[in-house]
Amino acid sequence: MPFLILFLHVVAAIAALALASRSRAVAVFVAAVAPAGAAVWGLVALLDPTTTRSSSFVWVEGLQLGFDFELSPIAALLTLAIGAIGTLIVIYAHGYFAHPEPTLGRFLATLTIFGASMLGLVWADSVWTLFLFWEATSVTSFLLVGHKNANANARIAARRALMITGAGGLVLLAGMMVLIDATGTHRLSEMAPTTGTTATIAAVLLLVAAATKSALVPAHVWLPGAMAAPTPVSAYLHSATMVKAGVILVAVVSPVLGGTDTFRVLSMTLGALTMFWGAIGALRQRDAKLILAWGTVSQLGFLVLLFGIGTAKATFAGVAVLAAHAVFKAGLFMVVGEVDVRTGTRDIDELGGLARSMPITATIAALCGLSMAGVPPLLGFPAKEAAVEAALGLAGTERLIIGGAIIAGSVLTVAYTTHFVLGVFGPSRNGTATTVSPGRAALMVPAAILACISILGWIFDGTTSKPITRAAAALNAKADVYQLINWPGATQAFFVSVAIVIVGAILGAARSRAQLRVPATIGANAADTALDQTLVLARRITARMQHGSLPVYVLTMAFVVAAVSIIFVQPALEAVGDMTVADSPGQLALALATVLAAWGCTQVDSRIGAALALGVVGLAVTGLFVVHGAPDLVLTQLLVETVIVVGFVIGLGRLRRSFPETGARWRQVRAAVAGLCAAGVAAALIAAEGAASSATAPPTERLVAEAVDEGGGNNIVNVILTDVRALDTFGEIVVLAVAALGVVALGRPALVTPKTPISPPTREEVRA
Amino acid sequence: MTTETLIGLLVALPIAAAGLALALRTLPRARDVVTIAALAAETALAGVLLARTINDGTTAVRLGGWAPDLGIVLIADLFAALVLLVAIATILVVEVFALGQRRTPWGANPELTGPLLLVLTSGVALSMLTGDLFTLFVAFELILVASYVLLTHRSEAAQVRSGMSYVVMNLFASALFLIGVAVVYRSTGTVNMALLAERLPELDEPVRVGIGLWFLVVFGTKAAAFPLFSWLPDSYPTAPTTVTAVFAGLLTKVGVYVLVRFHTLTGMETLQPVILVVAAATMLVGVAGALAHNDVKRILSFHIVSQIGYMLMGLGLFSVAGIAGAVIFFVHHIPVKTVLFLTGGLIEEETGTSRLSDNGGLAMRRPFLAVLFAIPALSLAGLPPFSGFVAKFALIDAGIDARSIPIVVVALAVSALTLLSMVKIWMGVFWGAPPRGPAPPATEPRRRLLVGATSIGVAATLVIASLAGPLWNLSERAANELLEPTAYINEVLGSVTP
Amino acid sequence: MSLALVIAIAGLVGFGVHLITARSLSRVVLGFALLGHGAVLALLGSGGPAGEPPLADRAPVGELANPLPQALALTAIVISFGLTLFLLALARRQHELTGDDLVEDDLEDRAISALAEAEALRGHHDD
Amino acid sequence: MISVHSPIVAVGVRAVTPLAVIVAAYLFFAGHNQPGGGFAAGLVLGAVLSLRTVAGLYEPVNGSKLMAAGIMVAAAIALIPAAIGGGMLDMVVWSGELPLLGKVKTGTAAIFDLGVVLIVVGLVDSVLDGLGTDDIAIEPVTGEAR
Repeated sequence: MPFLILFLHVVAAIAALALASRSRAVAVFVAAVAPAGAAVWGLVALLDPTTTRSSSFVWVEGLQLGFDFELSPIAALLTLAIGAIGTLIVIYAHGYFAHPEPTLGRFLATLTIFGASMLGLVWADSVWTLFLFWEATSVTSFLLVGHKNANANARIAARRALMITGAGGLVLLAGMMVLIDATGTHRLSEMAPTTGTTATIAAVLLLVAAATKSALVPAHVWLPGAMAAPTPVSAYLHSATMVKAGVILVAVVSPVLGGTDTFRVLSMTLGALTMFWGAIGALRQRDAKLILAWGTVSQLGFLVLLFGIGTAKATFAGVAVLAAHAVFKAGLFMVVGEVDVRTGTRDIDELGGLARSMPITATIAALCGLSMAGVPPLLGFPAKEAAVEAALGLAGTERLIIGGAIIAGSVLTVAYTTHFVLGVFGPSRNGTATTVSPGRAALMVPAAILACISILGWIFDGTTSKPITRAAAALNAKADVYQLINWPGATQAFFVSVAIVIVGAILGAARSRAQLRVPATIGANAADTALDQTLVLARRITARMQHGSLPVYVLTMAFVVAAVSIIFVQPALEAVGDMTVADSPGQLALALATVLAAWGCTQVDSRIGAALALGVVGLAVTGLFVVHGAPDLVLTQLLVETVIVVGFVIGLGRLRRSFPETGARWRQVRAAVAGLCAAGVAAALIAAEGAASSATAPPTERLVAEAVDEGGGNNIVNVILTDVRALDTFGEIVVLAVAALGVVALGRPALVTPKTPISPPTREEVRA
Repeated sequence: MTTETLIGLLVALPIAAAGLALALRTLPRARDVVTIAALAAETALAGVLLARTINDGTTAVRLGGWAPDLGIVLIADLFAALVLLVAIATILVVEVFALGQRRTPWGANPELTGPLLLVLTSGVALSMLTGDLFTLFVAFELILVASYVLLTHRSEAAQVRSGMSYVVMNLFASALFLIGVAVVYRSTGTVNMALLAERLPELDEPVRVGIGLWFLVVFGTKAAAFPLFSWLPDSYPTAPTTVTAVFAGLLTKVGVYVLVRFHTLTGMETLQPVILVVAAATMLVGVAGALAHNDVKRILSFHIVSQIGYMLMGLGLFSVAGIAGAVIFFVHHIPVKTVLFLTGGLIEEETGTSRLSDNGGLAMRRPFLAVLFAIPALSLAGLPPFSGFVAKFALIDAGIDARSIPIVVVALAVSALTLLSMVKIWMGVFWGAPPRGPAPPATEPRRRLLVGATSIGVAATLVIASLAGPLWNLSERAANELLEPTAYINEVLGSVTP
Repeated sequence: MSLALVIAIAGLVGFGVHLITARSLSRVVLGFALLGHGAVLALLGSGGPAGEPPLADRAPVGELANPLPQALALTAIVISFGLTLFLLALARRQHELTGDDLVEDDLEDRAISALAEAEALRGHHDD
Repeated sequence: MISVHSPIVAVGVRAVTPLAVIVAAYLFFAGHNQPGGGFAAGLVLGAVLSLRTVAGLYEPVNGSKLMAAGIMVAAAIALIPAAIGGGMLDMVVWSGELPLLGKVKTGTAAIFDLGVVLIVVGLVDSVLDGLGTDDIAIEPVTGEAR
């Protein structure tokens, strides 16, 4: 079934891409079918918890790579959320994009694939599957954030999002590998709780990964930037998907790693910090969408904090907040998108009188906002209530710190909610009402549905809490005793909640009136600067490593040879005493002549002189061949030498006669390295001489005998060349032929370059 | 056909076809038919060889029936057969692309490309199949001379200038290769690699290690490993797309291939730390260069260097998992890199330049091209579920198994940076506003051929990803054979014929 | 291999390397010719001491020089011959194009270096 | 074109030509038993070509046809044994009596060597064509043309 649903998504994406230019309605319908299917499946699974649904597909058995899916109750709950909100988003997008929108097909296709990646992520049971879909959401969200890529800001934001979440993915991979090492299995469902150093390392790595994806401080900077995406994307990204990935990761590994102090302390600290920083960020904004985005950051911190606590009650509260957040946050973003589309602005300083001109939208916003603030009669209330209870249920200092953090964070949440609702729908600063274009049903209906769900979720709290309890119990078995309570009565937690709402509302109202300074974007700038500095650093390294100067490259290589040869020095020193000075006096004389002539080559200033010196070297070497007993080499060398010297003269004879001068210091470096290289070669050869033994003597006698018998010739060298090692000769002559082709090509470019169009056809030509 | 004949054919057939294609150089149709037919036949032969090797194991051929200590031995084991098939199939795809690109300023000259690609093919086959160190030198020269001419044959200023770097560095390496052969022959009395596998380990430690290092330098230069990589990013981008694509996919890989072959066969585990350091440095400088430059072909060229580091990492671990990782990296990387350069060529076809600053907005105009680029680019960055992920994952897994944490960290970081540089290309070429000025689109029929060839290549990378399971099994088998080369040695030496 | 031969080889390699690091391509060609000679001599010397020419009917087998390295050296000579010619053609073409046969630096690399230097300077000012 | 259009040179070169061809033939046939062989023979023939070019008696043409022929001959020798059931590069030896030369042993190795000759001659021809031209001034620089 998971495969079928994923396949359905892929098909839907392709179909939407293909159909969008022909029939918009059909494309939208097709794109909505896939997530709707997923939602239905999630719902069915939630209603019937008795059967576990798992399926696997082995990809690379030897590496234990594969697609392993398991639909646990928590996954089913998320599937329902992802699928249902995804469906609503597609409908919403239909209303959001102005007619006609050429990129709609691309948008719907990417959105569908993104949804599929998210589904895969929540179903993943093996760590590889998790990683795969994790990175898939990174890549698809990159495309979604950068959808309006003609805009430079969108491109930068997309890059920031991809690099932070993508790099986080690699950390996840590393962390998971360590975790496998610690637990001995790659199946998440089979991992036993573990502690120790390995577990601590895994905990740190996994929390870093979760922080990147779920926008925890300080990796939160990509999330507000992702607002560059079209609003349907923001609604989807911020509610049910993407940003929840990290939270889910924390929730899933919490039973395994919760035993390590590092995991608990780190996740709670990160969560609390993020909750505050996000809420403060939200209070700073004047852009309605950014208020919500920062609000998401805060909520994510809240969730990580809850899952980090690790008690059954906290886990239950976490799942409840997760579900409630998915519903109200999607609704709120849809509202912002509608406001944006109908008024042309999202700046709360410019908006005014919308409560009157857009009453339905305002109602939806108020409902979703109240749910976010944790006010009855909405789903957010029992969820928040559970969280407060969980905090109060702790003991000792933990109760003080965590309880305080959650309460303070909740106050701020109420504050920015008030700030948002009043800012967007309240009277404007200058008292004028904003002009509003006519509403569209497709924009309003999905948000209205979500608002209704928030209410219904509260009313039928019994029905709502069943799947939430089951999901929480999947993470922490002890959680199955808890349920949502829509009206708790006069409990301690209730009074705390009331206080939270009152204080928060006052704060928010005050904030909304106040004129504060411009929102800080330090974090985002820092991230971009870091990326740009990476590029600068890369340029510096490259400038140092890649000078573009060939002599430097060659010299580097010669130096490496010299360095490598150091190892030969010691055996060479041992062997050198046993070596014969020369096989014959003639050899010694010719060897010295060779060196002398080679030196001459470097000293002669004119090209003709150099060619002559080269000829002398050739002759001396030929002499060495003679005394070594290699007549074939002699003959060949003489002929070759002649051609080369002649070639040197006729090929370069017309050039300027003297060689250009180079700097003295550079010359010294060259001479030194060349000398070292020569010494290295000598050491290598001498060491080899020392290593030679009679046991490895070449089978000359057999070779000679067989050459005469089977090769049919007395000149052994020739037999080797044309028979024994004919393949070498075969290769060698092909090399010659190709080199000759190259000579012609270089010498006669006119023959080689195509005669017909040398320049590309111009536009006019193509049109004609 | 016996497997022995098959191995011989793989080396000689392309040469014969090259001769024919050269003879027919002025008859375009016949010449192209010969080239394509020969490459197709070669691909088929390589396929058969792989199938046979999987079933029957390693096969050696003694050319002319001469004993292995006298004559030349060609030998096909799993590693050779696997990499060879991928390499040759890649060349075939590029040749199809070349047919489409000929009449443009970026196209290679058809009269030479066909024969030279065939020579190159033969060189690649020979270097992978040879069991003889000196024949390996000849094979290298075959590849190199063909590449020299392919690189410079249009004799434009940039090509001649960069050709210098390429030719000079490689000629130097070739001279060092010969000196290395001399050292080896003097100390062991043979150039047969199977015999070397027996005799080199018997040498004194410093000499043995010295020989290992020496060939690390020689093969490292061909492979563009740190610090001997600089010639590559200077020269490759200047060649016609077709040529660069082949170079990118194959040449450096032959260097690494031989390094893996030689160093595993002669048991050079002692060099492990050196190779790992070189691997890490190669990854880092390569990716730094890719991030620094602003031209698609340059960026991709630096990535060749960077990715070489991963293969070296596999070798450096000297474990079955590591070497198997390197083997599957070969299989993934050859087509992916080639296809990336082909898409680079398509970009050039569209806009007339591969500079990022002169490109933009291509995703809107050519969405299919964007997809063709994105798939291999993500694969290169090692994102799942593409082929690069399996390869990189295998290497990282092997690294963790071997507790070589620093190299694992570098490998992961370089993965992220690779992604950043791919994003850079994506944002420069496919996103943003289209560049101003005339952007002459290619004519349709030719474009179809170009896009077709590239699509086949991209599809091939996807096939590799989907077949990763069996491929991994083969890679593991190949790695076992490489680390435990008794079968190889026995097959070559067997009963020495009188 | 005798010491004399080693000296000859080392000399050829040393002067060869010195020449190939020159800016002038004619010198580079010269350098390669020397390197080639060095490599061929090394191959020849790797077969052991000097001996009689390896012609089967001229001298007893025991006195013959090792023929195998000679064959290898011959192949090496021919290959380096072809490549030297190619290098000559390259140098010549470079002269045609630029009016000189100097090896030029890579322009793109220089551009990156210049950029990096400029950035480094700017960084200094900022500090 | 590098040519010395002097009648004396021309006569000299004409006279040398047959001699050099004989030398080349000797080197080729003796190669299997004496120093020599295809490569040397080819270079001697190549020397004749270059002399004739210098003397203005010969216009270098593109030698790629000769080289192509050489490659195909060598490849045929490599492949034919494989095609008829042997192994690649299996060489066959024939021996027999010939007038003037006496007992001669020859075989497919000699044909292989002939391929070498063809390639070397083609190479010299190509190199004369490529290096020896002097049309720098009129040549369009294609790199800048676009």
